[in-house]
Amino acid sequence: MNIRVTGSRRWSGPWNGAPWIWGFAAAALVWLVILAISGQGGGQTVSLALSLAPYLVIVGLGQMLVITAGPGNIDVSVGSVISLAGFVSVAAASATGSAAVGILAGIGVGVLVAAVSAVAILGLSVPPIIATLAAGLVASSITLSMANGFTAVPDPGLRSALNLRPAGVPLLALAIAVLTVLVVALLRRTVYGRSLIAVGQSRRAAERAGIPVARIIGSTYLLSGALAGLTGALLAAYIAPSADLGTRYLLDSVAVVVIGGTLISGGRAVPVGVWGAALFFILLDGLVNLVGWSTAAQNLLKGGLVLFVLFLAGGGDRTASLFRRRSRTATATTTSTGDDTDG
Amino acid sequence: AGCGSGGSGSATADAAGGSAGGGGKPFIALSNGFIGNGWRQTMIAKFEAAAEQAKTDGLIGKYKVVNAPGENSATEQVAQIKSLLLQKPDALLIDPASPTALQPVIQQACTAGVKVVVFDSAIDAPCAHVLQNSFVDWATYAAKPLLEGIGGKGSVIVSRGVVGSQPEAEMLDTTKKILADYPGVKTVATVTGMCDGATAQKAVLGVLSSVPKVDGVIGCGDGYGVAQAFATAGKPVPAVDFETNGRALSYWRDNKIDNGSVAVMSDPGQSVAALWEALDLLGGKDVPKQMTFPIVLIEQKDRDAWASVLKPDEYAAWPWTQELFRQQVEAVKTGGKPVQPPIPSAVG
Amino acid sequence: MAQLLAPALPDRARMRRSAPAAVSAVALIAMIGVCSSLQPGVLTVEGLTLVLSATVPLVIAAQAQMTLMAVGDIDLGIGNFVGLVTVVSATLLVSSPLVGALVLAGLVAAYAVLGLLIHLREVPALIATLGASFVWLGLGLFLLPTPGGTTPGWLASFGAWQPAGFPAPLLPILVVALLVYLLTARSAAGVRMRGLGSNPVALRRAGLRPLTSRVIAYATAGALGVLSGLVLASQTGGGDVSSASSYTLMTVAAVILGGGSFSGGNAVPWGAAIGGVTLGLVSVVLSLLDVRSDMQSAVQGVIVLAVLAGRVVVGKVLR
Amino acid sequence: MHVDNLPAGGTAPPETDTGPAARPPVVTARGVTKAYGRTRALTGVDLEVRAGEVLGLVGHNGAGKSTLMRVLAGLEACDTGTVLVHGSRASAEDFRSVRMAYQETSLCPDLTVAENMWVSSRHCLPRLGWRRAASDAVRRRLDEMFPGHGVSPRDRVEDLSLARRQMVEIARACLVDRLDLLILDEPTESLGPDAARSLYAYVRRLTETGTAVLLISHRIREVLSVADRVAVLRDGAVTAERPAAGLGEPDVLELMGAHVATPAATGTRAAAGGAAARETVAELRGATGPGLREVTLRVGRGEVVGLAGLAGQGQQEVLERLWRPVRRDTTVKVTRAYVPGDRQRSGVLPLWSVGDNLIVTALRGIARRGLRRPAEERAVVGDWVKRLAIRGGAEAGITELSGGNQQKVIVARAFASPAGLVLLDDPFRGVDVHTKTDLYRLIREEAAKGRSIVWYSSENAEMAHCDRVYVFRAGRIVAELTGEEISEERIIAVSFNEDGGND
Ligand SMILES: Nc1ncnc2c1ncn2[C@@H]1O[C@H](COP(=O)(O)OP(=O)(O)OP(=O)(O)O)[C@@H](O)[C@H]1O
Ligand SMILES: Nc1ncnc2c1ncn2[C@@H]1O[C@H](COP(=O)(O)OP(=O)(O)OP(=O)(O)O)[C@@H](O)[C@H]1O
Ligand SMILES: [Mg+2]
Ligand SMILES: [Mg+2]
Repeated sequence: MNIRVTGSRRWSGPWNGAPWIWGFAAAALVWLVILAISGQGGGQTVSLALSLAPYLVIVGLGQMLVITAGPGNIDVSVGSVISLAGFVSVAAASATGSAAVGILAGIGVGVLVAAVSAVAILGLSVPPIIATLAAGLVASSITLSMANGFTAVPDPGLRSALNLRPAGVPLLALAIAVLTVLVVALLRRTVYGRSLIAVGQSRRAAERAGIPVARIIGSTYLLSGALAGLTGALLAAYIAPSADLGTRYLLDSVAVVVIGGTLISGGRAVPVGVWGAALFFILLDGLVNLVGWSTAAQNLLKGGLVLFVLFLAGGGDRTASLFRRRSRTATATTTSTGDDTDG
Repeated sequence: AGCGSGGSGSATADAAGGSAGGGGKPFIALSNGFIGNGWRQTMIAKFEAAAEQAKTDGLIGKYKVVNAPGENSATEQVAQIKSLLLQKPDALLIDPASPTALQPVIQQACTAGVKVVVFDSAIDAPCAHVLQNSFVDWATYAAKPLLEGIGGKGSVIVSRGVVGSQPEAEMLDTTKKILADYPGVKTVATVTGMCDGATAQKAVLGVLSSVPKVDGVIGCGDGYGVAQAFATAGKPVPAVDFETNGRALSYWRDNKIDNGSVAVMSDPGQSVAALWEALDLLGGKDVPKQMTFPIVLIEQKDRDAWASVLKPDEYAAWPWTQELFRQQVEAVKTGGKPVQPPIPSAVG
Repeated sequence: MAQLLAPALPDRARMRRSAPAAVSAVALIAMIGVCSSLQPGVLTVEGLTLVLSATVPLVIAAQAQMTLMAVGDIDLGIGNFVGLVTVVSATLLVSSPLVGALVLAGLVAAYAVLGLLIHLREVPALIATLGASFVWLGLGLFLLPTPGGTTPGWLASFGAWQPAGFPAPLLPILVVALLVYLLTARSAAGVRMRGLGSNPVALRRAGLRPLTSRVIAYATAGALGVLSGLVLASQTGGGDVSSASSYTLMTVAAVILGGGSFSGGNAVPWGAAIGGVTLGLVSVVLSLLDVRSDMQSAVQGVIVLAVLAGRVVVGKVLR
Repeated sequence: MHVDNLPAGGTAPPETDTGPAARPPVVTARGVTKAYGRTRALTGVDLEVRAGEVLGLVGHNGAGKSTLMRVLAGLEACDTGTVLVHGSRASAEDFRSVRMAYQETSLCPDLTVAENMWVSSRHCLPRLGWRRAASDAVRRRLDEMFPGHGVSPRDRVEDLSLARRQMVEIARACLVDRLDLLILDEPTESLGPDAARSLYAYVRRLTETGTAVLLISHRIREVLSVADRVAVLRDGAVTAERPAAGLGEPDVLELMGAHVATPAATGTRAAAGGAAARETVAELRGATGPGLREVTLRVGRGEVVGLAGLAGQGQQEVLERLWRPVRRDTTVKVTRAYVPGDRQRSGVLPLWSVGDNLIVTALRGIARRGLRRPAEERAVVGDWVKRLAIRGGAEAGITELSGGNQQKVIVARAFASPAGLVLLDDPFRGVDVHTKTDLYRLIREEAAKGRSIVWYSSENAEMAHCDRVYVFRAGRIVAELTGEEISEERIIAVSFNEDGGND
């Protein structure tokens, strides 16, 4: 019988029916512009974007699961995890001579870092943004000490596998498409997935419905860590292990999740949308490079577009009246007992 | 640098005994604004090795390395320099996170009587001594051999560095001038590679589908990533400017890329040169305020020698000794030819 | 009255609320203790000035973050915003002071507009400010692609100001905390802001516009961000749009360390100041402690976790 | 004009010589309609509140009472019709003298009591020194209304007990420089009898000074004892207005709708003697802790056990112990399910459909190796939607349902699971009689199938559906009633005797 109103407001845009459409629409738009400017290689542009997008998609899927777990949940350690997993996987692969072991080691190290976050979040009630920040700091320390005098080189077999493009479709993109389908199935068809979505909508209600909330949240962070670790392992083989391999992926992973249509306040995950948003980001980078714009313009464009989509789609009524009512969903979740429609 | 805490014994005791003037051996501190890439790590490792040796040799009493955590954060570095000043070093070497942000704190250090040597970047601090790279040389080495290698004709991509920075402007200027000398060469795209392989890889990949056949990519130490981008796109690797680290050199060697590619980057050994400069300053020697030090150019003929001594993430560094340093100072003073330090042999 | 089984214990409740800040304060004192045992010079006026000065912009930015967290929002753009302000003060403010001042005022207004749009369009502040952070970064890079420029003389001399017998950085820390305290905790406007974070329905019922409260909060945060940027520029003597990028998460951590929460309704200006100084001092301690350079960020992370764990323990005891 | 200078009541002169009917109307509604989208909340209300009277307003859930109040208080504009204050069309200024205390408090939990006063009564506080003025005013008003309230103006609202919050909520409504109409929306729901008595005494004093009071409550008897007149709202319109004198509870219920009848306790209750023989599925042995003192109770298989007493005496703590049996003094041998009363916060999963909401607890049992079996789930959902006649069907979004129907889904969620022990946390607050009757029947049926039920209710009459009832006071069990002993009067008697023993 508390009268507190939870802080975050529910946001149901953009485009309630097909929230993933925005990312793909923006990506298509950028692609057309590229085509118009260069006048050639349209198919190849998509093919190359598809060979870069999967990395962002994997880490984005992990971030999406975390964000789906409800208000306040975010994993800001993904960047550091990617860098660390890159080194660990390359070291493990060259020590054992097996790329598979390397990938598993990368995933494992992601899980370990996420375990630190999860213990802090669940055991010490540290807010997730702080817990994952701290875990990320620890991870980047380990990265730095590993980077010193690091001698192993990425597995050449894995590298050429990542570069395989039968009929212009990157093998990795296909593999990650399968992974995306698995995530969709995880969310729709498993008890864990349903529980996660329930927890994201209302943690209290989920707890009262008999869902083991702590276990669900903990395993979600572990999953995100695993996916970030996988990203690191693949990225290190594709590019090269380096201490700042993952830095760029933190903000982008959050941004693609949101542009992809996943509810930032939790409870609705849109895995397909991550693809659209990732392709949009990759193609945008390409366009900016093609036109020769500076990074300043690139950032202005990125930020401007995020804000534009956000404010255009909005969350509430179109009327900005004096006593603006909350949207329906907002009423249902954020109000309180101070709600006056029901006695 | 597994032993970053280079100092010996209790800091307090040393700080008291180490201050200059009393005939004690000098205390050298190094503040590094960023430790997140291989170049900086090599730079620190070289310094620590040299400083350790200098301590054994009795040239210095104590040294200390402080790296600002996080992403090239000038604010963190300012805080760290301030706390370093509390420990009263005799000389302070700085690889700055930003060419301007440190100016006030450097002034503060000078006022406190600390000899300040800034390296790797030009900085507007009148009281500090500066060791810097020749960006004109860098850009020249990056473009000339490569253009010669592709026979003076064909199409190239220019991968720019940190667009907008003073060095980048200087380098782009030089590149353009050189390109003007090769009318047969067409620039088909200009991308922003940030002098970073991973960034360049993505940037080049982004434009590859929209450009015709590429013969060379003029960059600044991002060739490994550029080569990967071509591999991904299933195109032959053109002439590129490799990083000077073991990974890029081995790749270059192992894939038998023989098309005019070179490796060229600034010299992480500058930290060692800065150490010798600080010692000479403390010793009262006359050293010019501004000096330009040679950059590291690895051509195909020297490639294998370097590749055999470098670890993948270790960058080629000139092995500055006190002797070589003094020769270079002379060369700068007299305007003579810069010293060419020896290329390490596989034995070392 | 029979139904009041467990009469509320306001004093205990008050203690519980101030516990987090107290734990941070203990950590702060412990860190100063460690510093001064390693380096006796720390406890002198010059020592404190050296050690504290770098924390001033962080603390001011933390007050901005605290103001937004009081209305239940969060600002993921403050780091780049502060960076942008340093850029403006190293470029426009020098070339034409009037234009520079107008641009700075415009930036405050931009924050207010951001708050307005966030409110009217009912979008999550987290994402809107994340998007805005790209914009701030882009603007900063546009004005000054790489670090450089020089700050105006008056600003530089403020940075170099050293009164005798008093550690200068303490003054801005205390003055700003006091002003923010007066605004957010004591004034009517503060009641509106915290009311918004606490229960917007109640505000609306009482005929107060939540919109106004949110806009006031954002404008305040923008003004504090500008102040933080100016102080930072006065210390670094130039502009660098990414010089404060770590502030975004650090300010959130500072507010949490100071007893704030994500749910809104609470203003903890003194706590934010303590939390900010604590975090700012970590890197000083690290460099004094001869911590291995690659282990420094790990130590930083562990300290943050330890302080928050201490807070949980104290909270359990006080329950 | 500042609150400090004012007498307790309004400024209208007392008109003791005339009868209530002759007094001037304070607020008049004429043909007021209001629609929310397709929901027609008010369909044409004519109502007059006269100076110095207490008007009771009753009506079933969703009848439009709260909506009407918001319109009368000027919080929302009506679609058609007029609202007159003192006989003239009302401006925003006029509405300042119409004040409303919300049923569930609309205070800001993080603000202090005095700051909350500023939020609602800032017009009559000085610009400078408002904090002190608000503190003094609220302290004085609370002293007047609820002697011995124990609230300090510096307390944060979140630290206050529910009853004290309600006191503050009511006191803040009375803090104005001019009070013409005071609207009390279910004010006594969380107040104890003492406080309720003080409140009604204060209401009387207010009306003596000419202020009108509009009292909304589902407790018909209370309304009848306080009000001068009673108005009945049905489906958005006032269908009856009667003087309270001479009106009985059944009369009012009849006016509210013929279908409404007091749900009688069913005869299906298990024989009292049988209780002891049942196998114990859960028990507390001398449980002590925050809010609980030496509580020993047991629950048998197939038994419906009630937890009664005034609100907040330890009943919810018992439910909490049974829900999460982590301490050694608690044993629960079967799986559990929980039905929260606060459906907005702890019940519905707002983004999901009725079916998804309904099945979420049973999901685990139905699934094989963590994989769902949609066909089986659909069967269960269809079954329950039919059984409880949930309007809208399985595909409707849960938030599109009315409150009562949402509550049905949440109850169904618990019973659709294989749980052996179902915990009910006052789940029928604000649910209309019709729905309640259905759910009472459901509970008995499920108990008969061998499930055990522990049921906390703030409405003592509901306890008549239990086999056994534990009555709580101050964290202790003060009585255990069985079978025929269970009656509202008996429970009230036990809850209140030795009154004043605590606090
Ligand atoms: N803000 C709103 N938006 C949409 N519909 C509303 C709103 N407020 C009320 N309604 C609807 O108007 C009708 C009347 O609601 P109201 O709250 O006035 O009922 P009530 O008589 O107060 O019921 P209770 O006894 O449950 O408090 C209901 O159907 C309700 O759902
Ligand atoms: N906030 C709201 N916005 C829009 N429509 C609403 C809102 N609340 C309720 N409604 C609509 O009004 C209808 C009636 O809702 P309400 O909860 O008042 O019903 P009710 O009469 O109290 O029913 P019950 O007796 O089952 O509780 C619902 O069907 C719902 O669709
Ligand atoms: Mg109502
Ligand atoms: Mg209802």
